[in-house]
Amino acid sequence: MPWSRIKPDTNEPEFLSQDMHGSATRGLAASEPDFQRGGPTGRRISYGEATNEALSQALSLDPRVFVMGQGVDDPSGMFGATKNLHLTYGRERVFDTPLAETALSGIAVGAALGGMRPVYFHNRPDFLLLAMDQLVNHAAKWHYMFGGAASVPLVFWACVGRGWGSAAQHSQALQGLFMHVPGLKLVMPSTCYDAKGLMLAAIADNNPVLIIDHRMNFKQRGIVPEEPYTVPLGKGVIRRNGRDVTVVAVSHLVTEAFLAAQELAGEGIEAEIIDPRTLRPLDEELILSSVARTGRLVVCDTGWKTGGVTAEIAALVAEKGFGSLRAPIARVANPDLPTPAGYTLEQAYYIGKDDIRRAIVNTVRGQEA
Amino acid sequence: MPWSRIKPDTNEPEFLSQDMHGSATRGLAASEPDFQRGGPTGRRISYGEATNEALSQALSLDPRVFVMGQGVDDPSGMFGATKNLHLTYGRERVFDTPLAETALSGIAVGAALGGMRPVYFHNRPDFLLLAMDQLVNHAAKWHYMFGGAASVPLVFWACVGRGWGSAAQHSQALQGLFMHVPGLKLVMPSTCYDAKGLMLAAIADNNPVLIIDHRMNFKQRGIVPEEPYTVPLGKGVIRRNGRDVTVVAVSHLVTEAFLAAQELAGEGIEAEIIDPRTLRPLDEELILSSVARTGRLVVCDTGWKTGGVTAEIAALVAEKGFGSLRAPIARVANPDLPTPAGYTLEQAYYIGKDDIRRAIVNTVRGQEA
Amino acid sequence: MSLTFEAKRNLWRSMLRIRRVQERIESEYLKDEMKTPVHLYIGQEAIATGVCAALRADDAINSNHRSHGHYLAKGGDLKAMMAELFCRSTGCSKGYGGSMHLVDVAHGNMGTSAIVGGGIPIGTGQGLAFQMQKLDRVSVVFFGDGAADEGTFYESLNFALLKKLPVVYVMENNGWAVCSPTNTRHCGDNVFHKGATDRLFSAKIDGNDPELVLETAQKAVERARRGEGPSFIECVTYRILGHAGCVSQDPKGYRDLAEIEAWRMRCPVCAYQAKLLAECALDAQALAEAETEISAEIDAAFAFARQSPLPTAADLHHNLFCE
Amino acid sequence: MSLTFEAKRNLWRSMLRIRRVQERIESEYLKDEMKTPVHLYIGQEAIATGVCAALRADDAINSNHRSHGHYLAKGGDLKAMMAELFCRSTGCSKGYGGSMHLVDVAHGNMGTSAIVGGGIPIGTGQGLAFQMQKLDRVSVVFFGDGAADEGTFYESLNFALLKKLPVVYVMENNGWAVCSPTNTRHCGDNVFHKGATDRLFSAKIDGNDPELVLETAQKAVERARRGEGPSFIECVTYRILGHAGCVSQDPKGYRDLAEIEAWRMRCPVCAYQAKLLAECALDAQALAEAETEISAEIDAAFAFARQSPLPTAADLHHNLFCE
Ligand SMILES: Cc1ncc(C[n+]2csc(CCOP(=O)(O)OP(=O)(O)O)c2C)c(N)n1
Ligand SMILES: Cc1ncc(C[n+]2csc(CCOP(=O)(O)OP(=O)(O)O)c2C)c(N)n1
Ligand SMILES: [Mg+2]
Ligand SMILES: [Mg+2]
Repeated sequence: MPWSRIKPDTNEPEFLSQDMHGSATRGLAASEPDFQRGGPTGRRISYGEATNEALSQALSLDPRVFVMGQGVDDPSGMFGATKNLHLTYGRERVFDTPLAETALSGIAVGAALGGMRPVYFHNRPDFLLLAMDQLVNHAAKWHYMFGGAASVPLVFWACVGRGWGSAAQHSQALQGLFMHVPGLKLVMPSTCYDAKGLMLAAIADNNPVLIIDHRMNFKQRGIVPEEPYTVPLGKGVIRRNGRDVTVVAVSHLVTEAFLAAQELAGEGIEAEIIDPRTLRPLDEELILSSVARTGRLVVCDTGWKTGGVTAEIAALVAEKGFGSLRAPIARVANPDLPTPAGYTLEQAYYIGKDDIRRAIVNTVRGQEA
Repeated sequence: MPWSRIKPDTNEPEFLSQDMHGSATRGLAASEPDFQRGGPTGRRISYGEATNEALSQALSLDPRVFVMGQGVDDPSGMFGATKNLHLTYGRERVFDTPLAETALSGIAVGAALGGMRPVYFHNRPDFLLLAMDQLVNHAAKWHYMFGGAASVPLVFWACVGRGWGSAAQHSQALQGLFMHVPGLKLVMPSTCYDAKGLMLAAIADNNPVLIIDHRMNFKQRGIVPEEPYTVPLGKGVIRRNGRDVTVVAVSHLVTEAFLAAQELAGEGIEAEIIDPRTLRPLDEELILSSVARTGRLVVCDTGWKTGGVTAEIAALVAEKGFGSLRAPIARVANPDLPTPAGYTLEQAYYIGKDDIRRAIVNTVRGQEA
Repeated sequence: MSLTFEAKRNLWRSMLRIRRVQERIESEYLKDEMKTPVHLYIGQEAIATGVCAALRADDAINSNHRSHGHYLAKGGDLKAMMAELFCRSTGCSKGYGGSMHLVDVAHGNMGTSAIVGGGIPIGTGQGLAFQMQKLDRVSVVFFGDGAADEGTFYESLNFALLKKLPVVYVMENNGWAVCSPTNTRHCGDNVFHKGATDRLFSAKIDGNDPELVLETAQKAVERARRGEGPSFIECVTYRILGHAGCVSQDPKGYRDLAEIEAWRMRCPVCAYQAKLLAECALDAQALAEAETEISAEIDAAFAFARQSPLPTAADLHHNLFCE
Repeated sequence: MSLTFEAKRNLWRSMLRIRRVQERIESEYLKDEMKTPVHLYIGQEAIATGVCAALRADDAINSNHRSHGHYLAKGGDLKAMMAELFCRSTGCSKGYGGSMHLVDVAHGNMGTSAIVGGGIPIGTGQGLAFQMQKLDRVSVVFFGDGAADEGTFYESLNFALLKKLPVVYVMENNGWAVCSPTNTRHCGDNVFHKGATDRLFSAKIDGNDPELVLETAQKAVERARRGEGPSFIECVTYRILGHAGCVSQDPKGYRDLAEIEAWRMRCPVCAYQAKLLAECALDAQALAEAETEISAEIDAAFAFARQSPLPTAADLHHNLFCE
């Protein structure tokens, strides 16, 4: 739809990305590929292509992997993520499903127990609400509940549908719910590189992993090595160094935070930008040690504020990093409202660079009360 | 079952309960009853009886009210909460349902839209995971999504099933999930008085309200006025005054926190105990003004720690009450694990008076790191 | 079925109006003024029209993402609908809902869910409310073949049968759910057709024949009003345009062009118009008049929408809770 | 069905063993050593026994809260089960699961869910895995009439039909879900019986007749192995004791005593034993020997459980994630 051009196709910022080719990254192919040792070698490809490449490589490397979901074989292929995979790997391994998210989620769990490694594309997180019983009561508990006797290696994927006037039932960023669930790993990539590496890591993991992606990410292009590689779950990355304030941002807000930080550099504020990449396990160490240096924290999330991701990260620091805190913690998140459809309301609803910028300034300079 | 006697039947502590008969309480009957002006008048009844009385009075006061749920007409009547109501009000207004929590939740939404005021007893919060789509995608959004054109007055109720070796799928305290959802009111009573008054308030409210109760509460007996009355949603209460630390505790942990505070009074620590009673809307004012006096905060919840209720309350204070904080915020919550079945593991898993006591001492005296 | 000429003309006019509204939306969609995902009803007009012709104003309908036809056939105000598509404060949902979330309380349309299958239990619950209030109102649930994949359909129908609720389930089987054909999602006819003949009035009919739809719906509605319980009507039809948006946005290649062409030939509006002309229930003049009136109504609705105020940031926090 | 005497004795012995284990649990339950909610299988033994007799060791079963019979019939170790009920580290789930969460990977029992209906899609998914791996293994799902209320049943069966999965759905219709009789939850026979005869092998049989259960299950299992798709077997039976716990804990008054008595008279274990005695497939000596052996096995299992170590606080954080 024309008005879906909410963000033009664009190259992602040149992050510091220390970790991108660092020790935390692990090659999947037998011979360690170039990119592990030297500088960035890879092509500039789109976010959808990066995700697609991860799926394709997983399908070709491991016969247990399959991809399912309503529409995975559509011409549009889930924002390109699954596009044409059924042509290469056949409809037995890449298949469309009925609209029956509750049972199909359980079917994925059962397939995992039966020896497969399902990757279930759920399209929007909103539809995951129909899958909660299988995800939370079953998948997340299975390994623990049976004393380790069985495991459920599966990946659920869903993409936040911001924009399009998508309204209340097609735009929710529900990571705040899933972050609360023990036994579930929760991944939110922000770069093309990570989209590929985290997908491959999620598929290789022996536990249920939920990847929540974001429409806005799919507008990006970035440097991505061709070889298969994994980005480890549970490891965040510093996207920009700064001494004045720690900004933890997830998903496409990493870019927004980065842009805000660049602007503020001109005004003498140096913000450190942390991208946790996985929310569960959360790289607490990285966040706490950054706050220990900066003494200030701003947390940014694409979901609702109350009881969400910003709450947990703020609480973590108020509990374990209180000694270094020199200012109130600021939270930048969507207001506690269903998403309105109208574009004027959407504009007021969604947060971005300017909101983050304002929060940084307030945190560093002190709020005018 | 014999081993279900996890807590003996007992009188609830004599809380300060300033609000119990204060201005925040509103009589429902035409003539303002005695208890509104004078001291406590009422009988000592059990928690189940108090809840049952609220339902019975709602059914008799308002023909639109009805009670549904798997087992509401059972001999045990949901821990006594719905016991015998079908005999008084008939099975048309108090009815058993199929085990179809997803659709039945939507049926409750539809009945509310059709002019009724359903009260749906879901038994365990664990089963609410099947109701998430209707609760979160529908009930909670309906009023906003249509610009206020329609409303969904309904009450969902579920009771946390701690103990019994209930294990991972029958003991979850999932308020941390629901606290994240805008458009939903979330109530967690802790006394017999509130169980009745909050139930009547929830039924009178024009919005979807979720009451999460707790098995341990059902062991209590307390003073409850006979007349119908409401306890306002969104108003917390100070259960004990103290100058040294603010302890926010929910549900049956209010009693545990109170007992811990009484013990510590002998050791020179005076803890202020706050019972928010509703988590959404949350009485932020009450919590912040208490922390402004005490400078310290301990938050206690029956659910998981990460991303749950303790996270939000801690974050709130780290954001808006930072200036008064003199120590790290402490969170006392269940470990981030599914509930184990075995009683020796349960013992290690669940938190109570001693954990709260320890957290208070650490917060007031400083932790030995 | 013996309908008066007037009744037939009413059916035809309702279908024509829905069609022309949909066409206008389609033709203006690329202007990017309606910033909301539209799911057009072209090809399915006979269903909403036939079913709603069997209903009273105080009967309820429950619809889905493809709701324009249901909303209009049930008496919904075109101005309020178009204003909603333009996301204006004068929209039926004040601009908070958009195309997928229409509401019209005055005509028993208590709000539309875009979660596939989400409306099925809600419509069932409205039937429960009518029964408990001892009203003889009926609740109709419109849903697609995709929604029939969802377990809520089974759970809802089971409950409606158990309580003999006054609910009519109308499944619009247009052969597709986005780009997935029915046969990749179902295996044969729905089990309710033959599995519950002792309890359920069910019918699988040509959904492009408005008179047949009306006749079948009337049986179901009367049965519901008499307290005899629910019905399940499967209307076979076709979604002539793409799943969402306008024609030029439709991804190519997932449907057989011959299939689309065959169904275009079976266009319900053209076919019924031809039938009425042949029966002399309609003449060229009435036809021209109707087109003119409808066109003027659409112009007025679009103008109203365009001139209406947009909600502002100050409105954002309204209506989270009902007082 | 022509079974050898040995096959018949095996059926009988399996039923007897399940019965005696359940009785022992019941009789010791008030001692409060098994601190886990037990759902006894007394009255339903013919179902687990008959179905599992049709399976290979590498076939999968998926069970529910009332799982002792399924676990044992499929070859589960009694010691590991009793240790689990005593919440010991030697339990099949190491004391983390309790009575409702038994597991036995070696015999294709990959873990049991106590969410009613929760296992139905999981068992379906196991069938999908077998099909994708081109194995001729079969997945059996045991569930109650209560679970058949849930939409996951419809969704799962639809998917199994669509993909022709090697899944056998065994519904144990014991007339009750806790204190709710079937007729307050269903309206007539399940729609799949008559609604999908063209696609589904379905049967509604006497669940107290182990030979009939075996025979029917064999047809379904063979069909599944041949790649012809799923089956649905409804076994009519009765839960003779209360929903959970021991007899003295059962709330009174919700069931007709005459109903219970009538089903007691139809006790599957006694009836089959009498039949085999009459057929001379069994004699008094074999009977006595079996009772002695079973009793000794149960004694040993209880002793094992009681002597086994309890998990400690140090174990709490194990196994949240699989490495
Ligand atoms: C629960 C859920 N799953 C997926 C979607 C995405 N979706 C929107 S419309 C649609 C197709 C629905 O098909 P059908 O019910 O046949 O209606 P039609 O579009 O054909 O009118 C899908 C899959 C959704 N909105 N809700
Ligand atoms: C989704 C869900 N809802 C409710 C319950 C509570 N519950 C446990 S067993 C049971 C009855 C199940 O009946 P049925 O499936 O017929 O099995 P039976 O107990 O008769 O063997 C209920 C309602 C549950 N465990 N899960
Ligand atoms: Mg369709
Ligand atoms: Mg049963």
